[in-house]
This record gives sequence, C-alpha cells and structure tokens, in this order.
Amino acid sequence: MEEYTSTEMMAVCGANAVRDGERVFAGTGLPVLGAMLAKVTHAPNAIIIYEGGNVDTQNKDLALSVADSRLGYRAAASIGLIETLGFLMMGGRVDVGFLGAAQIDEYGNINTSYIGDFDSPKVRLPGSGGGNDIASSAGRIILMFTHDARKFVKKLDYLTSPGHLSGPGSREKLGLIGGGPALVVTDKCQMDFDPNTKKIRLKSVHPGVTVDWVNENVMFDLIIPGKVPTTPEPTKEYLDKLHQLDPQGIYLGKGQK
Amino acid sequence: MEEYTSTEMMAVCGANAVRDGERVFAGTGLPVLGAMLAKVTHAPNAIIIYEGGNVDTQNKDLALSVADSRLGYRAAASIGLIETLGFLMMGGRVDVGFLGAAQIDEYGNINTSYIGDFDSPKVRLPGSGGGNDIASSAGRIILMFTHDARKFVKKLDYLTSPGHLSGPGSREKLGLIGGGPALVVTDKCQMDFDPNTKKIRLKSVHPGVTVDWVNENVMFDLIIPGKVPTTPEPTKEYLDKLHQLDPQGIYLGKGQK
Amino acid sequence: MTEPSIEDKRITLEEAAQKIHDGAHIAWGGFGYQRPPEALAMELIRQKKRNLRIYTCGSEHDLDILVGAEACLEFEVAFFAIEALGLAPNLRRRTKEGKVQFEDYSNLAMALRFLGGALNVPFMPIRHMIGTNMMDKTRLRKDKAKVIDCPFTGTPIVLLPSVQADFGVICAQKADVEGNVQIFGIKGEDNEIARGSKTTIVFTEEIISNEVIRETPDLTTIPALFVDYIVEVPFGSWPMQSYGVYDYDLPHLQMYMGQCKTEEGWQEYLNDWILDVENHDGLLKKIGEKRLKELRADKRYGY
Amino acid sequence: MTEPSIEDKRITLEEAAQKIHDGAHIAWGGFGYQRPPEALAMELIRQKKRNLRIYTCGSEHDLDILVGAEACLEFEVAFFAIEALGLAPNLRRRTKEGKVQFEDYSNLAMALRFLGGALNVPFMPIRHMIGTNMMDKTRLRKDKAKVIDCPFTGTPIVLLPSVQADFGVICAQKADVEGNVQIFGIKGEDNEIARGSKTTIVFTEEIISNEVIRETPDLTTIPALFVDYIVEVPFGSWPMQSYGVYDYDLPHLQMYMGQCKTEEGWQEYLNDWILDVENHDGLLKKIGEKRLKELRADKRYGY
Repeated sequence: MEEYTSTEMMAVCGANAVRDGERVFAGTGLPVLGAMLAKVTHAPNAIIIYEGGNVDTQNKDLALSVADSRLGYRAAASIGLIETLGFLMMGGRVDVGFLGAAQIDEYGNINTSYIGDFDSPKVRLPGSGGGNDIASSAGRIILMFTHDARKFVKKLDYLTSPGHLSGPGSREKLGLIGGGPALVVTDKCQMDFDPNTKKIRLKSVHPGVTVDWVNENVMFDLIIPGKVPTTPEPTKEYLDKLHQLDPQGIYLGKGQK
Repeated sequence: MEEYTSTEMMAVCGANAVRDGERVFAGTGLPVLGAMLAKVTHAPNAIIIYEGGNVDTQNKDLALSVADSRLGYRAAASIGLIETLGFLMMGGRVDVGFLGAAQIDEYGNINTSYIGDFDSPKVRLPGSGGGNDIASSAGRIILMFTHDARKFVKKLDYLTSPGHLSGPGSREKLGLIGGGPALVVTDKCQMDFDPNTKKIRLKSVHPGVTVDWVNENVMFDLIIPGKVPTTPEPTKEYLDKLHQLDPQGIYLGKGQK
Repeated sequence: MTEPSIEDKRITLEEAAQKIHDGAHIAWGGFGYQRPPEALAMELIRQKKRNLRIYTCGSEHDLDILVGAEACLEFEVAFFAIEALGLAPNLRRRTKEGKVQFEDYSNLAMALRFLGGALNVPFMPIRHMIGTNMMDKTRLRKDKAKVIDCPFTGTPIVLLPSVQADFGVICAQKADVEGNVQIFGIKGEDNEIARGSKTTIVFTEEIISNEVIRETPDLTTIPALFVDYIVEVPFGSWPMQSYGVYDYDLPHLQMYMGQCKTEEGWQEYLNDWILDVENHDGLLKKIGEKRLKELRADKRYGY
Repeated sequence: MTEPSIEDKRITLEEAAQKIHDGAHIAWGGFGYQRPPEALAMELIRQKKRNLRIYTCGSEHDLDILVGAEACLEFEVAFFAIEALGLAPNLRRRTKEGKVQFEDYSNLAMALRFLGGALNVPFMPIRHMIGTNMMDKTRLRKDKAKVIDCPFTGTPIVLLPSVQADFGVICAQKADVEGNVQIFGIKGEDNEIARGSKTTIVFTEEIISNEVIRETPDLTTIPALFVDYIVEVPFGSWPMQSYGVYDYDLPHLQMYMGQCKTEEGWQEYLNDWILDVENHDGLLKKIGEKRLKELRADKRYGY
C-alpha cells in the first residue's frame, strides 16, 4: 500500500473524474494538477483549456495563474477571454469544468464572493472570475475544496455560481445550458448529486474517514445511501506521475512524499 | 487647359472631398481612386480603410475587390469585418465613407438592392454589402455615380441605406450616429444638402453642363441656389497623379488620356 | 508522458460535399475575391445538391455558379455581385425567372449574426439597418430583425437573430490535420463562422505539421476545438484568390462574365468547367500547370 | 507619392498618468499574472490620484497596491486575488474598513461589456450570471444587468450594459510610434478594451519600426486607429510577467503577500517600492540589473 497525503488523494479523485477525449476547463492549483494527471494516465486525449486564452498546451512547468506564460509553451493557440469563456464555454463546447468554493449549499450552488453580510462583508473573496461562466455552461462541474463544516451551508452568504439552483428544472428554466455540478471532491470524501432531487449525496468516504464524521461536518441534511463505499486508494503509478507534474511541491506541498 | 474625361472629373471631385488626416472608408472603383488621389496630393495623412479588413495599406496596385490581396501589401493590420464595420465604423471612428447608388431620393436615401417591385424585381442589384453600415455610421457620406435621370427618383423602389430619411432629426431619432450624406458627385455636377431641410441642393455644375440640364435630369424638385458655380477643372498635377494610380486604365478607361 | 494520439480530421473534397445534405443551411466563408470555397461550390454542383440555403456577407463567382446550377436558390446575404466586374450574370437571370429568394442584411449585420451564433446567444444588437426596407421587407424569415427600446438608454436598437448554420465552410492557407487553422491576410467573417456553426469544415491550401502550429500559436486564427473536418484542396478558391498563395484568374472571370450572360453560355460553362471535369484534380489539369504557375503569388507581395 | 508623415503618439509614463484625472473611469488591461499595467499603477500612486473607478476581468498585485494607496476604491470586476498565492492583502483590509465598493460580474460578462463598448452598442446579451446574486446585489450601478425574454426564442437572456471607459490602459510587447500594437501570447480582454475606450493608452515593452509592422500585418492585434498614446516602459508589468519578455518575480510577490498582511507592512512596502523611488527608471535601478536579467524570458519558452 502506498502512502499518500489527503491533497494527493484529492488530485487523484479529480483526475479520475476526467474521461479520455474530454475538453477540460481547469483553474490553477489542484484542479489543473488533476486534469494534467488524467492526461498523462487514462485520458491522454483530454484537452485542457485555460480561460486566459491558451488552449491545448503542452506546458512543461506548473502555472501559478490561468494566464501564466508557462501555459503558452507549445499551445495550439493563444487567444482571448471572449474565445475561451464565450465561444468555447458559453458555446457549449466544454465537457467538464473544475471549480473551488468557499461555501456550497445542498443543491451545489456556490459562493466565491463574500463571507458575511453583503453590505458589510467580513471577507471579500476573489469573486466569480470565470467561475460563474464555467458553472453556467460546462457539460458538468467537478468541485474541489478541503472539507470544513462551515463550507457546507444551508444558506449561502452570496450565490456566485449556479449549481442546481432550487432543484430539478430550475437551470433549464433560466436557459442555462450546462449540466451543473456532478461531483464534489474534498480531502475526506466524494459526493455526487441525487438525480431526482438534485441534492448532494455522499458517494464515497476516503480511507480512514467515517460516514458519521462526514455527516457531522455538513450543515445541511446530506443524502446518505445505505451503503457508502470507501474511495479506492491512489496507485503508485498515479502518485509517481502526480509528483512528476509538481516536482517542487507547489501544490502538493513539500517533503510530504 | 488640360483635357480630361468626365470619369477623371468625378475622381478628382471625390479626392477634393477628402481632408488631410481623415479616416476614409472606400469601396473599389472611382471612390478608392479618389481617396488614393487625395492621399498623394493634399491629404497625405488620410488613412484608407477597406471593409474586408486591410487598414492603412500602402498598396502599389489597384484592387478589383475590397478584399483584394493587393490591399494586403504593406497594410498596418489585416483584420476582419467585425473590426472594420463594427469597431471602426459603428464605433464612430470613421470620418468619411464613399458610396455608390442605383437610385437616390431627395433626402439622399439610397437604393442598391432592387429595381422594380420587391416581390417580382426587374433587377437584383448587389444589395447593401457594407453600404448600409457605412451610411448609418460614417461621419459624412460622399455619393458617386454617373448622372442618369432615372436614378434621381421621387420614391425609391427599395431603401437600402439611410440618407437623411424624412428630413431633419429623423436620423437622430433612430439612434444613427453618422452625419449622413454630405456630397453627391456625378459626371455632370456636384450636389450637397440644404442644412435646414436636408434636401439635395445643386452645388456646382461641371464645365459644359447647364443648370437646366441638371434640373431636367432629376426626377424630384431639386434645390437650385440663385448662383451655381462651375466646378473647377482638374489640374495637370491631379490628372497626372490619377493616371499614375491607374496606369492600366482599369477604372479610368483606356486610351482616353 | 503518455503521447496523445493526433486526431486526423482530414476528409476528401468529395466526402465533404457528401456530408452537406440537400436542404442544408450553410454559413459560407470567404469575402469578396478572397478565399471563397470555390472547389466546394463546384463539387456540390457535381453532386447535384438541391435546396441549400447560404448565409454569408458577400460572395461572388462561387455563389453565382450555385445559383446557375440551381443547387442554392435561398440566401441570407448582404452582397452578391462580382464587384468591379459587374452584376452576377446567373443571379440576374434566375432572379428574373423568379427562382431566387433573398433575405437582405448588411455586411456587419451578417457578421454579427455569425458572432451571435459563436457566442451561442439568440441575438446580437446593431445600430444599423434601422430606417430602411431591410427591416420590413422579408421573404424567408418570419423574424428577420426586431427593434426594441434599449432598457438601459431608452434609444431604439435593432436585434438580429443569431446564425448557427448546419455547416460552416471556409478556406484557409494553412492547417494541421487536427484542425488548427492559420488564415493570413484579411479574415472577413471567417473566424465567426468557424466558431458558430454546428459542423465546421475547413478547406486548406496546405497541410502543415502540428509542430509548426505549436511553434506559432499566435498565428492560429481558428483552434482545432472549433473544427470538425479538414480538406486539403490546393487552389481551392480558384478562379478567385488566396492571399500569399495565388492571385485571381482575371481572364477566366472576364470570360465567365461575358459567356454567362445567356443561359446557353452558362450551360456551356457549367459543362466545360464543372460537370465534364471529374473532380478538383481534373480541374487543375484542365487549367494547366503553366497557368497555375502564373497565378502563384509572388511572396514579396502576396498576390 | 507624397510621403505621409508618421504620427508619433509617444508620451512618457508620467504624462500618461497625468492625463488620467481624479475620478476617471479606467478599463484596465492584463489578465491574471499576464501583462498588467503595473508601472502605471505605481505612477498613479506617486501622483496621488483619487476616486478612480476600474473596470476589469481580473487583476491582482496592480489593483491591490491601488487599493492600499486608496487611489482606487471602486471596481466593476470579476476577480480580485493573487491567484495561487492567496487573497489580496490590502483589499482584504480595506474591505474590512468598509472603504472598497465592488460591482461584481463574471469574467465573460466583463469581457462582453468591453466588446459591447467596442461595438458602440448599449448592451450585450449573455446566458450567464442569471440565477445568482450577481443579478440583484448592487452597489455602484442602478442598472447592473437586466433579464429580458428573448424576442426571437422566448427564453430569458441577460443584458449587460456596455463599458466605454474614459481610459483604456493595456500593456503589450511591441508597438510602433504610430500605435500599431502586437500582443503575443494570450490576449485576455485587451483587444476589446483597446477598441472600446474613449482614450486608449498602450504601454509597450519595446518600440519597433513601422516597417516591421508593415511586414507582419497578421501580427498586429491592435491597429493604430484605436490607439491614442504609446508609452515605452520596459518591465512595465513587473513584478508580474510579459510573455516572451520576462517572468514574474515570485520572491518579490511572496514578500509582498507576507509583508502587506498588516497596514504597517504595507506602508513600508509603499514607501520602499513606490513613493521613495522617483520614477520607473528608479524602480528598475532598485530592482537591479542582475535581477532583471534573471527575470528575462528564455526565448525558447517565453518565460
């Protein structure tokens, strides 16, 4: 059995959610590590698109920004935002988008804008960036963030990017073309969405994490199936390749493996 | 006194209507000859824009198409239609546009689409092309075409491009940003527009043409001022330079000078 | 790193034309004399296509042969003539016969309709067309354009319905087999057509390697993500021009203008230059190597 | 042929900042770590500008120093953080102090607002933002966005008010003195900003000759027709990056992130790196030739 960190586990879960040949929109950090890992393992023909404008790159170094010059290395094209978030994303040409969240509700709606009251917020978060665009129009959304009960809220302080809004049919009614959130990956578990209610449902717990722990660390009524499997552990191949992608531990952390 | 043809006269009148430093939108044929003549004489800093996408070119050969490769030679940029007719023209960044017309009414509205009834037209003309775009948004419009009574009609068969529509204020009411037609150049005379009524007014007759002839060859009530000057004859300098621009007589005709 | 396989999107000109079914709506690239899909137009005629509808800003000889052969008689278009050479002869005749249906827009209107299609929004705003018969005279569309009062400024503004055609067809100078496309010189409305059509087919004068694309990503005008098929067709815009590759064939065009004034002349041209040549290679043989060489662009000038 | 005089649109960085009056609305170019107008931000601070409003998709260190110095406290923006390095420290503090006002949009929404400005239409349609608090929570604008039923399809669609800012400021790698601009690598929303602003100022790493521009018109991303002023500023985006010219200065950014967590730390940074250096040349001297050389891009990689 390989040793691995919870960060590595998240990256591998993210990678496993990408299928070969898919067009993937990934921001910097764990999402792009996951997408890149998929590309060097089971999904060699996945195409990664960065909203800044580099598409189908073969970057050799990890980027700190979706606009990083590193992503221009051997790109097939270097274009602009209207291209990536407009023609590609709103055009319905992207299969999967990765997003983070500071708060998420039971329908997978997310907040990346403000903590606290809008009129006198405690914290100003980064805002939507391309997040709302991705959440609105990507074929499906994979959410990745570290598990913290305060993030899984009954009511968001601010709704930045649409999940399944108020349930079945509510995205369609507003003309949103994307499929909405399909998977939530944390350092403790994976969650998906019940197809009938569009509410979050526990999918698997990572090794060493109990279903009870997850249930206690979610501030809404989590759908918990009768039998919750344990997330398979990352293989040596995936872990090795992951560290080849981030040899300096920029996102994986240093000295942990 | 120089000898000259009526075609040369038209080109020189067109040239004289361009001021130094102006941004000029010109189609192929006499308009572009006029604009180019202005640039090699009194308006060296005029910038000619071709709707196909070449801007500020230094073409050495005459073009047969607004998209002609000849216009790509030493262009400052080779862009697209959204750029030329959108960002530049509708953006209000063009001073003067040249247009032709198959029919024109007393307000300078023009038809380049159909002769005869719309439902069973006698002739299908080229259509708007960029003409409507230019007529809508250029700072002022210069119209050039050979004089024929059937062109100066009381009622157009089809209104393709807006002149002064139904008179003062009617362009503004529709949100059109361009100033509308300012000058009509034919092989017989020049006409401008009365500032109060926005109706066509005789400005000058070319040498050898009488005011009466013009009045008889216009099918609406032409405004004729008390004293109509004769259009100055083209100078040798302008005629020589004109033929340097069209040495093969593509637009000026062969063997006429 | 696992090597990704390079997807080969190449098909033949014949296959491309076969994909375009009778009744298809086509966004038609090229502008004026520049890079029109002439080889495709001829192959569509050889394959006896019918009831096509073409959306374009302005096209010329390519559309006129489609009208002559009655492959396409419906147009949403801004301009249709052979520019400096005169009115399009087949169009003129078929219009008199009452066979051609036009929905008239301005060039910018058509380009914005393609941009709206590329953005996947149902309409685009424009300040033009208003006040003219293009707003109220319609033939093919119930909803040609609408005027609304801008909800922000109160001033009238025209909304144009976006176009997402069944097929987008454009010609380029260079492309790789994956579909990364480099257009040189003016772009016309081709970038928008390529991004807004349901199926995009690019005809390229030359196939270049994916390596060259990756060395010059700033020259990629259409990334492969938007392109479904690539067709290598040298001289694919003859008798018109392709900037940097070859010039238009003016004597041929002048012959066309003269001969096609009559139906008999057109039928002769149709047989001689389209139906009696087996395919595009046959056409190039008929034109002859000597003539093709003369038409090739001087690299210093681009024509 | 009469030689046209080449118009020289060059001004200095100081002059550029002087043109931007207190209270000006600025469309701010660059995206993420790429080509932000850092040198301008620092000069605006040196000149003690106040009450600016900035429109941009996402910007980072450059905006955070403007917020810290309280030169700009109003933003219509999609993203404000230092991406992988964390939340923007001055923004965080000034927000707690209740000093900063945001109007929140998505990245595409802002880019389309600039596109609408470039097209000179009052609004642009978008399918995004709908269903979220970005539609109903407003601070700076009465009309932030409106939902209408599409008159063609009946489905709801969001209209965004276009932006035509007093000034558009962007950084490029190359430009000639007339204002023909070549941006290499990603474009972000810079092409739209340059075309849609009332006065466009381009900061270029290098001045190239008009001859070079005319030899490579396909690389001209912004023709001079849209550009009012050109400012030559080498390392004008430091401590961020300019593709193909230099990389970001990561140790500096990390120092910034740590030190500016407190007001005292920020005030020290403000004095050390902005106020106590006389001008941009002084800054480059302070950074030092050795360090600048290290940051220069390896031409093979672009960073």
